[in-house]
Amino acid sequence: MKYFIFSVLIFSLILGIPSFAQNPPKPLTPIITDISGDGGNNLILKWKHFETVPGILYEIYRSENGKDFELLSPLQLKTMTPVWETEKRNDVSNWGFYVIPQKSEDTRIINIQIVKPTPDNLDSFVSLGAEKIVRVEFEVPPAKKLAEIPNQFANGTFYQIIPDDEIAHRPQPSASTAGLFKPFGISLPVDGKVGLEVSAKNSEFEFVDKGKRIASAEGEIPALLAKYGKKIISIVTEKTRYTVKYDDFAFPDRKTEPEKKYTYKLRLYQVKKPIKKVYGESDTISIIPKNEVPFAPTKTVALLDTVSNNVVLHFAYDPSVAGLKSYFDDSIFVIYKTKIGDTLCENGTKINTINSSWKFFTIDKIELDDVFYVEVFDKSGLSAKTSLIEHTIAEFKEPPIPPNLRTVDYENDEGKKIAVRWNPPTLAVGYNIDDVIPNTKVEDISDKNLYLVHTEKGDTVMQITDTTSIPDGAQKISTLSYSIPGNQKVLKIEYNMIVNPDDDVLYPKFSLDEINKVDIDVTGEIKFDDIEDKKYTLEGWMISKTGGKLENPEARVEMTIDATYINNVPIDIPPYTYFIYRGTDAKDFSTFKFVGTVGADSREFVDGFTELPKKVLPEGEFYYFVQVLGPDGSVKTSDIMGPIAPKGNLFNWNKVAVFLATLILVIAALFFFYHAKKGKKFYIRPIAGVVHIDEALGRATEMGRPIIYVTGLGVISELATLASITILGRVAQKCAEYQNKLILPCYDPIVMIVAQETVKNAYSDEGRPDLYREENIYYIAAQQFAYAAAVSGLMIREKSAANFFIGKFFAESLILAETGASTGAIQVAGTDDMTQLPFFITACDYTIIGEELYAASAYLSDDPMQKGSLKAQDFLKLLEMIVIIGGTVAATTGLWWIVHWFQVLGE
Amino acid sequence: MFWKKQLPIIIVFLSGVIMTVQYFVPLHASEFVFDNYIKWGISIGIFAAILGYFSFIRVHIMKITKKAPNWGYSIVALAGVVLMIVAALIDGTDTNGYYMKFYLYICASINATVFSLLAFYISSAAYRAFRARSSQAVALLLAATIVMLGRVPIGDYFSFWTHWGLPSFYDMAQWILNVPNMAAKRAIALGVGLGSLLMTLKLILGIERTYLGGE
Amino acid sequence: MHLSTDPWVWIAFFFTLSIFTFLWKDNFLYKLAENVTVGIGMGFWIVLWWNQTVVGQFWTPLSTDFGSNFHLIIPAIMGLFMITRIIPKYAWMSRYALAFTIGSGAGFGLPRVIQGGVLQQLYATLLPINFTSVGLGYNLIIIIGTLSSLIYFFFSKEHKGAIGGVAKLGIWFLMIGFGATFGYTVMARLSLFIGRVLFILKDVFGMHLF
Amino acid sequence: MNFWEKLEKLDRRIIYIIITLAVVLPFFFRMGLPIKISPETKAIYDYIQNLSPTDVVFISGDYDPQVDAELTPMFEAIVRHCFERNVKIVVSNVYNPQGVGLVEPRLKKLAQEYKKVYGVDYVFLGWKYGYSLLIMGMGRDFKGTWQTDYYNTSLEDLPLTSKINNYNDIALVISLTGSGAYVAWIYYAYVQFKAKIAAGITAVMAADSYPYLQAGQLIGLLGGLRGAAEYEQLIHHPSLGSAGMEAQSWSHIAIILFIILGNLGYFMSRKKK
Repeated sequence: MKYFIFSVLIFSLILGIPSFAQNPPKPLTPIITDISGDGGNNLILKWKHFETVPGILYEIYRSENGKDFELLSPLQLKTMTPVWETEKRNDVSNWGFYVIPQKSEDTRIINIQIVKPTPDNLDSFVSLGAEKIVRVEFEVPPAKKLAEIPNQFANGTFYQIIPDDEIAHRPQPSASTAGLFKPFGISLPVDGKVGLEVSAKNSEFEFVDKGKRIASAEGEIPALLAKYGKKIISIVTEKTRYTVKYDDFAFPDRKTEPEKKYTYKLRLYQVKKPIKKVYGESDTISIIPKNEVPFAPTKTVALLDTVSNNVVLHFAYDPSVAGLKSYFDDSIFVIYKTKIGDTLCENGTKINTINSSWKFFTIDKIELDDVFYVEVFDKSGLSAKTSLIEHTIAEFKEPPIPPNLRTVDYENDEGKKIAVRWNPPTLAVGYNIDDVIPNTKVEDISDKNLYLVHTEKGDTVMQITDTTSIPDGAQKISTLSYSIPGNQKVLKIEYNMIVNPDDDVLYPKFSLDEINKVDIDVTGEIKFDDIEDKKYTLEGWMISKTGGKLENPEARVEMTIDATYINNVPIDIPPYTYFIYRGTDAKDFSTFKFVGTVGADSREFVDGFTELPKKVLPEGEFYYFVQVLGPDGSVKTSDIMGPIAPKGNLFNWNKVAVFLATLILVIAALFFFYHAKKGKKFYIRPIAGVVHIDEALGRATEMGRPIIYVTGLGVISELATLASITILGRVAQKCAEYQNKLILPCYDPIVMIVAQETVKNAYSDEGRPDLYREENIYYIAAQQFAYAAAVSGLMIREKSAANFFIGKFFAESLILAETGASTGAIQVAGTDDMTQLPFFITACDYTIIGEELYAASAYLSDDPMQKGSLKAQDFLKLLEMIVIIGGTVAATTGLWWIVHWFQVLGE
Repeated sequence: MFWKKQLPIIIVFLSGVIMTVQYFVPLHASEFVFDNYIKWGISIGIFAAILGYFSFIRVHIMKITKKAPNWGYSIVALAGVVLMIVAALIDGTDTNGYYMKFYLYICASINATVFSLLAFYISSAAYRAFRARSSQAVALLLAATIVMLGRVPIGDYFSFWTHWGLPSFYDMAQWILNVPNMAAKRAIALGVGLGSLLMTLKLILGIERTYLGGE
Repeated sequence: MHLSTDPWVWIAFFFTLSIFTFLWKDNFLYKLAENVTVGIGMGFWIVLWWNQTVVGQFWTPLSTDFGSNFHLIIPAIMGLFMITRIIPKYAWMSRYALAFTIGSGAGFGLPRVIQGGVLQQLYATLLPINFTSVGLGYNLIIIIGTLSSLIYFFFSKEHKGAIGGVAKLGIWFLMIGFGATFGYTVMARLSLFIGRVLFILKDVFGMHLF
Repeated sequence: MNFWEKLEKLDRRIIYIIITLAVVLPFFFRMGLPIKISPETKAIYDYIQNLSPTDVVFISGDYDPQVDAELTPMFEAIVRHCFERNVKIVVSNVYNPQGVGLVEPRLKKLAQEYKKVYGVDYVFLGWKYGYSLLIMGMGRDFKGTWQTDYYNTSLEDLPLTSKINNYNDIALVISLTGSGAYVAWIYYAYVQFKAKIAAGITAVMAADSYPYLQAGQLIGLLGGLRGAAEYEQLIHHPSLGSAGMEAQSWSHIAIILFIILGNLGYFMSRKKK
């Protein structure tokens, strides 16, 4: 015992030593911001984690009384492998760059400035505290190296720039449209994109010309820094290591109450294990979140349609706060109409009260001098107003309210969804004629002095001969590459079936001049090969569940496809967007909340009540309406639909095929089980394997050598093992009859007991209980290879005449079969394990394959249930075969909708 | 008798039928049953696992106390268990801890090596046992050879006939796998599917009750 | 090539060689290694079981939100019933837990196997027979192969006449299928040995292999 | 004893030595043979290639040390690909607790190599009891089913997993297994929840998985060391899988020669009789 305690002590000492040596890192104190306009329920903690600080995990703690801290959340850190770099670029001692440290607001982080003094002003810089930079690091150095000099955290992002002239002068790939080159006398055989090779931009050349340096990221072009520079983790002078790379961490605490004092602290772990913990803690910091006045949508725009004199308000927030919208606790907008002079927004007449989640609001029939303002109220009753919103004149082409707009209870759900649906089912089709093998041609045009110029509106091409007047960012074009049409074309039809479940659409069918094709898996694309240079007529339909075609004109496509040249006609979908709102009171607009948006490529919006917690069902009745937004900013609002209440459904109709199959299975099984139980004799064909078993036994008798029977590695509950036991009964019977020695080495003790019983009974039934030897049925080991080795040894020792391997086998099958084969015994194997069957088939004289094993067992067994079960399986197999034949005929003749009955996907 | 025999069978029947019906019913109540059934099933399993540990420890302690043949190895096995628990307690279960190292470098290495012995057994069996005893076995070995050559890069290296547009070993292997092999395996899968379905039904209906153990 | 300096690699190397001695014959080293791995494997599992499942799936939900999770105690007790199997007199108590898991497992499985194992497999077999595309009538071979193999496993009719012929065709398909498995299995077994050789060459002897 | 009989009685140790040489020697004498990419492998590669950095791939290492040699190269190749593409990964061992010890160190190593952040770029869930129950539970309530990750951090607290509710938030499930675990993934995740499933399986199982592949229940398949090697070629990072392919080539040739010689001996000695 004392040795044990001693060794445990030694062991824990070894594990404990590193924890004494380590200096726990102290994390920086976080900065806490209270989000305005949120009701005082949110705080955001921000802090910096410098890369050279070792740590694996931050924990954020909060306290309400300043003493008892509770853990809010752990945040994992990325832990880099430390590397001590000795590359050439790390050593910058002769570059002549200096760093000047300066104080900053935060005492733990300083500001630094990088300078390259001239011999004249070097002394004055040194007197300012400038230190010579000897090394820069791009990886985190190991702890031992870090400890050599003090570590100082510094603000700013720094790069080491070693520009590669080669890159700047190498042509870069780019692309443009062919049309841009027409004015310069270059005619191209294609319409679309052409590949270009362009030179670097002027700014790039300038950047490169400045040479190698250490630069602050401020005032540099980020793209160029990324291309030619490498971000620095730490700048090292002889005295100090300045770590400049850090990660910004932010953690929102969304569960605060206003006017309550909260204290926070951070804990940074270096090691966190059940027994050993090493960590440092930050200083604490306190804050009292406040419930402020909400933000008003100050950037709201009013668009006036001069025809109808309607105004549409597009609500919008100031960009500086728009991102925080999800934190706001605003609840309603009150919209006022007033006249231009009312600059204080006090004398307006109230038009309506709406929910603050609305995106648009339409005001009918205004007078031209009407102006508006919006007052927003939060949940605690505080309010704020926008300034006056004047309208701007717009010309509206009002979007249509889709036909047959309706709400329905979503099918096959638990009662948490309502669908808003509309018509008509539409088949939208585009196409693409392409070369099978395009030939690419490259043309050198550098002598034309063409430049690619990037503007806000897109790229243009300019011809510039005077090299001094090249605009900034222009790139000289050196080569053009484009594809010359080959002589083989392919037609790709792209389509979009814009339907909702009510339309019962399965898949589309297309015919291109009498060639019919369906896309049963609805991939959105159909290909026609071997396209000739001519005009084709394409017809398209959508096929419904009953095999019919949808009748309405939108659901049918007839178009001419011009395959004489390479072209692309995209799918045309109208540019409308649908905004869906849900409310609880048809008369009160403030109850209607925005729930989601879909484009015009949908005919359905499914409202899943996502704001409710999981597993909570919505209660009560709901109303819906839809706002349709047109591309010009016009908005059309639908009538209010409803009321509707989501209902749970009793049966999932998507699974009807599975249900029918289950029914057939249960009925067939019950039928055969019932008849089996009543004693009906079912016919089972003779199994070839059984004949071979007798043959093998016969030979063993001739030779007068023993028989080895292996039941495999399965446990008793396995089907294969049970079948093996049944067959063992037959073998044992014959053995008793022929007076053979039967040896059974067992893998599982329970199987052994059952086997003993079976053999004993068989011998008794044959009237030879005297021949039964229990010691021949024995347990070996429950270890796979040890068992296999033992049985192999047995086969060689006993020189068995016949070996039976029947049951569940794994990788040991080949060891058994090999040894048996080498002793020259007759071997009969049988297993349902498909991966072991090949070894038995090649190494044994006869093999019972897969299900034959069960059949053989049923054939030999007295249990009527086994036969009944086999019979039921046969019946179902027959059905499967009928389905395969029928379905193949249907598929071959194009009746895909019949095949579709068998397609069952998930929920 | 009822408590020991009938009731378990009734429980099997009810839980089987409820779970089958649940699949087709999207109602909230049905989802509730589903969610909680999963939690319950997991909780039962967690504690049922103790049985496994218990019988493991019992077997080895029995061997040691009875001084059964090779009982010394049982001490080794039990020491392994204790070692792992102590390592996890002191050092945690992270990558760099002793717990993970013990597993990766000792247990995993040994297990991987034990199974790598099969490479030797299969080569010995290839030489001594895999015989083309019948025309069907010839088909099997031929398909096997093509797949073996088609799955290694050297198969294509040897396929000089590809110059004349004939399929290489790789192409032949892909064809065998995707066409005849797929067809045969599909038939087996369909059969196995039916077999397991009938087994399931027999369990639910209480016809198959070997799982209840003896008596 | 430089030898590994990691003692763990050498421990693994020692045990690897110990196992390979089994090729010569069963011996002390092999048995030792086998039992070490049995013990460590079990210990690994026990720790994992405690750490992740008992704490993670049972204790955490109960301790953080007892109100909505208290019912988990019932199945936990049922799970503990399972242990009665080692006391023959009370072994029957374990049947409730068994019955529950087996019954619900069967109920879970039934419709899903019908869908995934039967209907989806059937659906994938319903292929059009055409000789136009690159398939060269492969679909026909697939359908004939599937049907004939199914007929081979059909036990209600004797394999005579037409059915016998089709079943015969089926067995050829099955043999090709088993051949594919065979070929792949050879590869699998060799991969395991290659894995160990790679360990020895790369990790132990520090050879640069790729 | 004539030649053929002698051949039949050849000592097995000679065979062992030949196969050892066929495996070891190719590491020293390379031929540099190219590896063709099969469509099954390409399908997985293309799928991951087209994912965006917000997508999550769920990898389940359902294997044990016995098949480590075949599946770890696959695991590493897939993780490398995801990390390179910035795709997020959640790794677990649903079907095999032993997999924890194999997957965790490799995942950590790769994460360090690619400088990935735990909880943001990847999460390791480990093993929990449940098997098929776990797979089904994930379809309804991902976080509720797992509760915590391997390091006992609540999944709510990890930025990556806090956004995962069910299979809709998972772009692809990859089951790496030496058993039939991938079929369970099909039955319980694909059938009910339409999760996309891919399988990386040992060569032993590979031939049997083609029906699932053809039925579209699997989007792709990595079969054995060959599959791993193909994937390594696709991501241009040859490693354990590719290194083994030449050894695989020569040892296959050796096995085929064994079969031919063995059968020759068998027929010759039978003819004599």
